[in-house]
Amino acid sequence: MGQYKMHLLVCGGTGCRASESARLVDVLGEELVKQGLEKDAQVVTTGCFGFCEKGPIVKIIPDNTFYVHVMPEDAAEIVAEHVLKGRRVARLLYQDPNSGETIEDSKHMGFYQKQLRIALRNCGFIDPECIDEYIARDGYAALGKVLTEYTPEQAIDILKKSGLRGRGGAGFPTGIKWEIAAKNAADQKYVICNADEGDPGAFMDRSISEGDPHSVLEAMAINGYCIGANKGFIYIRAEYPLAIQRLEIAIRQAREYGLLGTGILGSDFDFDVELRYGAGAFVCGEETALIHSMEGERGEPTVKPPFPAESGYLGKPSNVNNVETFANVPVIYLKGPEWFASIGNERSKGTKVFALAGKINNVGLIEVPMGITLREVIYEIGGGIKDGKKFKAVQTGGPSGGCLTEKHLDTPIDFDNLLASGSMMGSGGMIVMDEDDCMPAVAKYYLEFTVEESCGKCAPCRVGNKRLHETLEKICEGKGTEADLDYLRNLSSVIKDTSLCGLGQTSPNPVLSTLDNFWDEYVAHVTTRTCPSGRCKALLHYSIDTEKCTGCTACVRVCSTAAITGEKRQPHVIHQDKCIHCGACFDKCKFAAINVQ
Amino acid sequence: MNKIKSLDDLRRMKQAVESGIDIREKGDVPEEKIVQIRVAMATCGIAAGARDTMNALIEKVNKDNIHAVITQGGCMGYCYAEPTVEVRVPGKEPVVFGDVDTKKAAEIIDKYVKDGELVEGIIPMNFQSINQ
Amino acid sequence: MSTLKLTDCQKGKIKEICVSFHNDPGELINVLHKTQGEFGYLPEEVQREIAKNLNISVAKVCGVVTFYSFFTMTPKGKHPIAVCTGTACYVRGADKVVDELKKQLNIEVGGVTPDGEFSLDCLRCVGACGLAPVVLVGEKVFGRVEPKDVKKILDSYKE
Amino acid sequence: MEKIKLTIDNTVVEVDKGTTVYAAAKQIGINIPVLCYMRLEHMGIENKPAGCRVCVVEIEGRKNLAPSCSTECMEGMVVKTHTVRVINARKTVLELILSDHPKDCLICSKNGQCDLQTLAQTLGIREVHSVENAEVSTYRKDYSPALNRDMDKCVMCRRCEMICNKVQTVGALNAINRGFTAVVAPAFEQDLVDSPCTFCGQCVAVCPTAALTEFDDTKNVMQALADPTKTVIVQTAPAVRVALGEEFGMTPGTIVTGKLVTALRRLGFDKVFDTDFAADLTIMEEGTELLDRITRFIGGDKSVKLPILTSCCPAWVNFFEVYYPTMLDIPSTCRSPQQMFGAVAKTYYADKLGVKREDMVVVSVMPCLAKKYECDRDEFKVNGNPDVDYSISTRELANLIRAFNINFASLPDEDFDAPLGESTGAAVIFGTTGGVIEAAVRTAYEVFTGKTLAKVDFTELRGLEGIRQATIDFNGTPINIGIAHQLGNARKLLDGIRNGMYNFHAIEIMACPGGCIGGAGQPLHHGNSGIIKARHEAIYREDAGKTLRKSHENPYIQKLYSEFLGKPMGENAHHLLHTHYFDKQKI
Repeated sequence: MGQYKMHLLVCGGTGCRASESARLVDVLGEELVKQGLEKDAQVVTTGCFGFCEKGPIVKIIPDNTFYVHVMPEDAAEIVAEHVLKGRRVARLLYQDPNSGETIEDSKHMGFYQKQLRIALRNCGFIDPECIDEYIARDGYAALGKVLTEYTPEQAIDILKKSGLRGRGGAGFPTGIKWEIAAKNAADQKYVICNADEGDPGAFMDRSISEGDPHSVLEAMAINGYCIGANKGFIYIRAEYPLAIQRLEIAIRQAREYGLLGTGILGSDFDFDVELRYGAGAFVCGEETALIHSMEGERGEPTVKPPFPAESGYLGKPSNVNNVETFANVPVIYLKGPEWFASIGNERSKGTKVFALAGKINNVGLIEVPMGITLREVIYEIGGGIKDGKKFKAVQTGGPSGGCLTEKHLDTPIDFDNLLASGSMMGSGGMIVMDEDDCMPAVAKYYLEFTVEESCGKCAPCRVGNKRLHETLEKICEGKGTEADLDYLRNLSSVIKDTSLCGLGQTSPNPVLSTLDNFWDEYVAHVTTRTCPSGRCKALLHYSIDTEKCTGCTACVRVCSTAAITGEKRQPHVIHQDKCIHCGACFDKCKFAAINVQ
Repeated sequence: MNKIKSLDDLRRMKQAVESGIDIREKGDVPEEKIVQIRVAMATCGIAAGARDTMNALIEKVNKDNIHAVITQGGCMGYCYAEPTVEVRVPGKEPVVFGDVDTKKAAEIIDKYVKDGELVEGIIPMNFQSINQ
Repeated sequence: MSTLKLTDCQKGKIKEICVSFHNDPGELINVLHKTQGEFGYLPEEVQREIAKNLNISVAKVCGVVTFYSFFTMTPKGKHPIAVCTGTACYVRGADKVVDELKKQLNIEVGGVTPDGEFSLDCLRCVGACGLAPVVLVGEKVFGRVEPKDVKKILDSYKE
Repeated sequence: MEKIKLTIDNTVVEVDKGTTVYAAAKQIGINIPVLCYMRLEHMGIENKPAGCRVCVVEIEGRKNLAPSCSTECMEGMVVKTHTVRVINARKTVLELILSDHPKDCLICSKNGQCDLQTLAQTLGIREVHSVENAEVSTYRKDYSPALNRDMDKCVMCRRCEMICNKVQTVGALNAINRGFTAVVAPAFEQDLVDSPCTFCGQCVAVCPTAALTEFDDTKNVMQALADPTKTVIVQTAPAVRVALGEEFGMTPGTIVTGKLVTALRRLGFDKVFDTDFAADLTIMEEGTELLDRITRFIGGDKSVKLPILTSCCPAWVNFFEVYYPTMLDIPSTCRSPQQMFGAVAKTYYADKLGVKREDMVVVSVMPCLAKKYECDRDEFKVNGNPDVDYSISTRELANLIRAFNINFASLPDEDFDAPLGESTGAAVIFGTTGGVIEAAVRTAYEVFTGKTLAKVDFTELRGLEGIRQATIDFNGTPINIGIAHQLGNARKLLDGIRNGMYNFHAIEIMACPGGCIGGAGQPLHHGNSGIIKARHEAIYREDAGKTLRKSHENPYIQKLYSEFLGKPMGENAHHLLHTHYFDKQKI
């Protein structure tokens, strides 16, 4: 085994490929042959390191050397020095931008520290259907510690000290939430885990439920001990069959081991967990709506106060946290609140999981310390924009969030900064958009979602969002006016100000943030009736370049509205009054004779 | 299954499982010789064909008589490269391969597991875990 | 609306489901999930039967069924097609895939083809964002679907 | 009670803990506009989904505006009820609601009575931003014999849903769908007649707009009045006389019996009679039935069903036919006064006049909408000709009076016609909860004991609590009486009886809050339960002012029996004055 002494990993991500990594692979291979080392070392292309700014990148195993900005002409030197003689090529090493020091071992490089996995600590590393593997990684040790070493008050105090804030949206301090539920005396209380992840584009709760279900159960039991509840519910989307299955298995295993049930770990604490299914209503992410749904009602929110901590499920004090929040809890007890609080920034502690998606190379789940910048996430972890396009915006917080731009790239990500920038943390969706995305259309997309998901209980959300959507539709169809923009703004602020629940209070954010950040784009839509990104079909103007047109009539044949006329072998004309901007002629034309504006 | 009745029970359990599960499963083969392969089997992985990948790996390992334990895991977060497979060859750092279809699965066994030759599509690990 | 007449056996099944949840009105959503799993959809007569068993008004059952998008009062096609219209899929062109499906099947979103073979729906994020845009046909997931792939996918279900 | 101090619009106010900001503001004379919010204080009825967002106020330290109707006062709270921000929000929200509402106010049946219209006027809405492609939610219209649903006009205040489910426990209506298309409707948006609706009409009584209205019979009545071949007679229910004045600006509780009679005569009715006459007749029949059952029961007859339940209220009859089909033998078999009147009018009185049944039109003026449904029942028709042709509500009568340009307030008082216009105080109190049973007791006592009552006022049977019980000493025989108003309370009593919790001999049930005085055909209370209370008191004033206060003392009733009916519960009476019930269970 192990015939190669050394491996040369070359980043084959699109970012690096753009900067000639493909040729680098070839040249490195040729050099190895040339210098007679093809039996000792192997060149392999890898997926994106997520460090495209510094590409092309070469990593050498086993000594973890990390070379940046490697050009094909550097290949000979790398092979001669490093592979043959075992000496590092200093000039290609990464320099820490702050200290100026060169760093040899990639393990110590900054970008490795960009991601820290707390909530996702076990995802992918254990068999989620095997409780033993969870236990092998300190599973249920936190519950044991809490049950044997702390009173509920002390345990809550630890959580408060850790600074953990709810990962589901608004970022309410979890310890305080638990404390309120603990202080409300009642014969029965409930712990509720919100796994009804509804953000289109966020799936961390599903991943945790599927990859590390026991961490949720353990945290819920700790929560039960702290607030005096012995019954827990996981409210999970019915559309997540695998997560449901894994949680069911986990509950069964935990019961078999006595980690759920009566007298847990020899204490007098009893706790059990049941699943409840959501049925496809985004608004049920709102805790009062969730509770009504659990009670078999329409998932309509009610006014808070009373908060669930006072009167929740079946009118009893209930504590609701989401999956990611719970997944953080056991670690806090094992590693201590100080450790947790040392991660992140002033007001937001710990890490946050983001579902990175859209026009980005490394689509996936990432977990980063609070306070990291968007630039680091997008360029150093996400591997930059797909196909080398230009970054335009990043949408965080799903339908409740907003679109952030270039100018926000260096703002540290935390609950408060995102809010101040007109977006929000939300559940952690992070959708990257490039120059091809039209911002009024994006706002329209989110409003379409909100309109569909509004429960209809309160007027501003029920009717207001509908009107916002219609106005945006009008703008994207090129029928908008400048007065519509004022209307959008006032209506948005009133909807935010007057809606009953979080859904309506945040639903205009995509509109307001795009109005703020992409005002010119809106203005173009309503004044010159153009869509700068070319996404709004109705605003496209197709015309025929008479120079290039050969009169082949191919376009005439595909035009469904007979908007194109002309003599054979003579330049054709598109009649704008008939054109429906479908683009069929454009696709068909072999001579690039059709212009789009 | 025995109930875990106290914190001490739990600790003993942890130690036992930490050192023992694989051995139990693989009989007399010493632990340091066992290759551990973990297929990411979350919704996204399965959607991308992780089940086929896992079956192919099991078949291949049995056919070639390789001492390997193949288990499922949750999502590692590399959605862009599903299905993903993590391979731990004794004495080496674990390596994660992306876009592992059935063909690639066989290639990984043939080249990497048997000969230590890396194959295309490695996903660089780029995060810290709390246990480091 | 449907004028489906339930057989005694079907009524018995509904009763059994309700009893398994202790005829507790608070378990209405679980009962509906189970029943839809059994019948494929929740027609009027089924809802009436559930209301009777749980001793609640049929208006309430209907109110709950029509609130949640997971519940449906019309049967789905033999091959239910669902396009993810989550944000990741949206920015990667799910809308164009939906348009193509509508064109090919000649039905609107929420509709069923006259032969009952296909139904078309949009759903929220299925969490396979890495494969965006995603189309589900029954349980099977098709990833990175482009409009040009639509015909091929549909053809694979046509005999 | 713990007290809380807060500042509203710079005024410090002290309130009980648990008071809402809306109520606290009201205490110091600040009226915050509301739309969905409604509270009927004495009836335990409250609707506060906080859905319309019209009552929002600014609370210092809170990011968003708060709905004052459902925000509890907190110590030290600083509230501003009318800032520019608040008013802009209210106006914008109202404009939104109006953008999804038909603009046919001028020809709308609620014109002038509509809460939404009033609000638009108060806030000075002069323009609704129009988006050309704006969708307006439309729904299928539903016309039943008693009430109409036009949900295009629904503002989702959810008052009807609350009344139908929480107060009446009928469960005919529920919010269905989600978002923009959400609406309150029967299951599957079917017609009310196919739902378990009892046509109590309380949904109409609380609807702020014209989404829910009564079926309008005034046109039919006018046509009959204009037809020279028809003899058109009218009967008016007791609760009408204590409420009609409100329609003409009079203080709630004003008794307008004399003006009512005059107005009806001016409208052109050939004879103006009183349902009270039939109420006295009801007592003769029902009282006899009660005594018969009690006597047989005491005598050991095991086949006797007790308690006896009153059956005057048509919504209540619908309710038990739908929900208690196994208990159909418990209610009294007596028809309601409206139907007794119709049956007597079209036989006894028609004969007297020598008018053919087909040429007589009987109109009733009722505080009720279920009466429209009742007179449409097949069992109250002879060869397709109904005993009561048209039942119009108090509001519809007011509309007729206005259409005829009659200056109601300045009308002289006139008396009902004889013979069907004579009545006693016992009949008057039929109009309020507890009244029917008190009237029955006045007669049953004297018949049972053979003694004359020293005091006819049974105050222990009066009041506005939802469920009341009392034991009346029938000269040594204790008679247990239960009273419920609102169908939800009736359900509680009935379930209690079924479970053997109660030991009543007789129970009176009325479907509407406060009884007929709070009926769905009455002038709208707009959420002011003081109005219902005032009517309640007026009913007892009217009773006290009567010379005759016991039904069996009504000379015309005595005459009716001797001339025509024979004995109470005799064959003729049974045929004309009693009915039977049907299993109408719907699921």
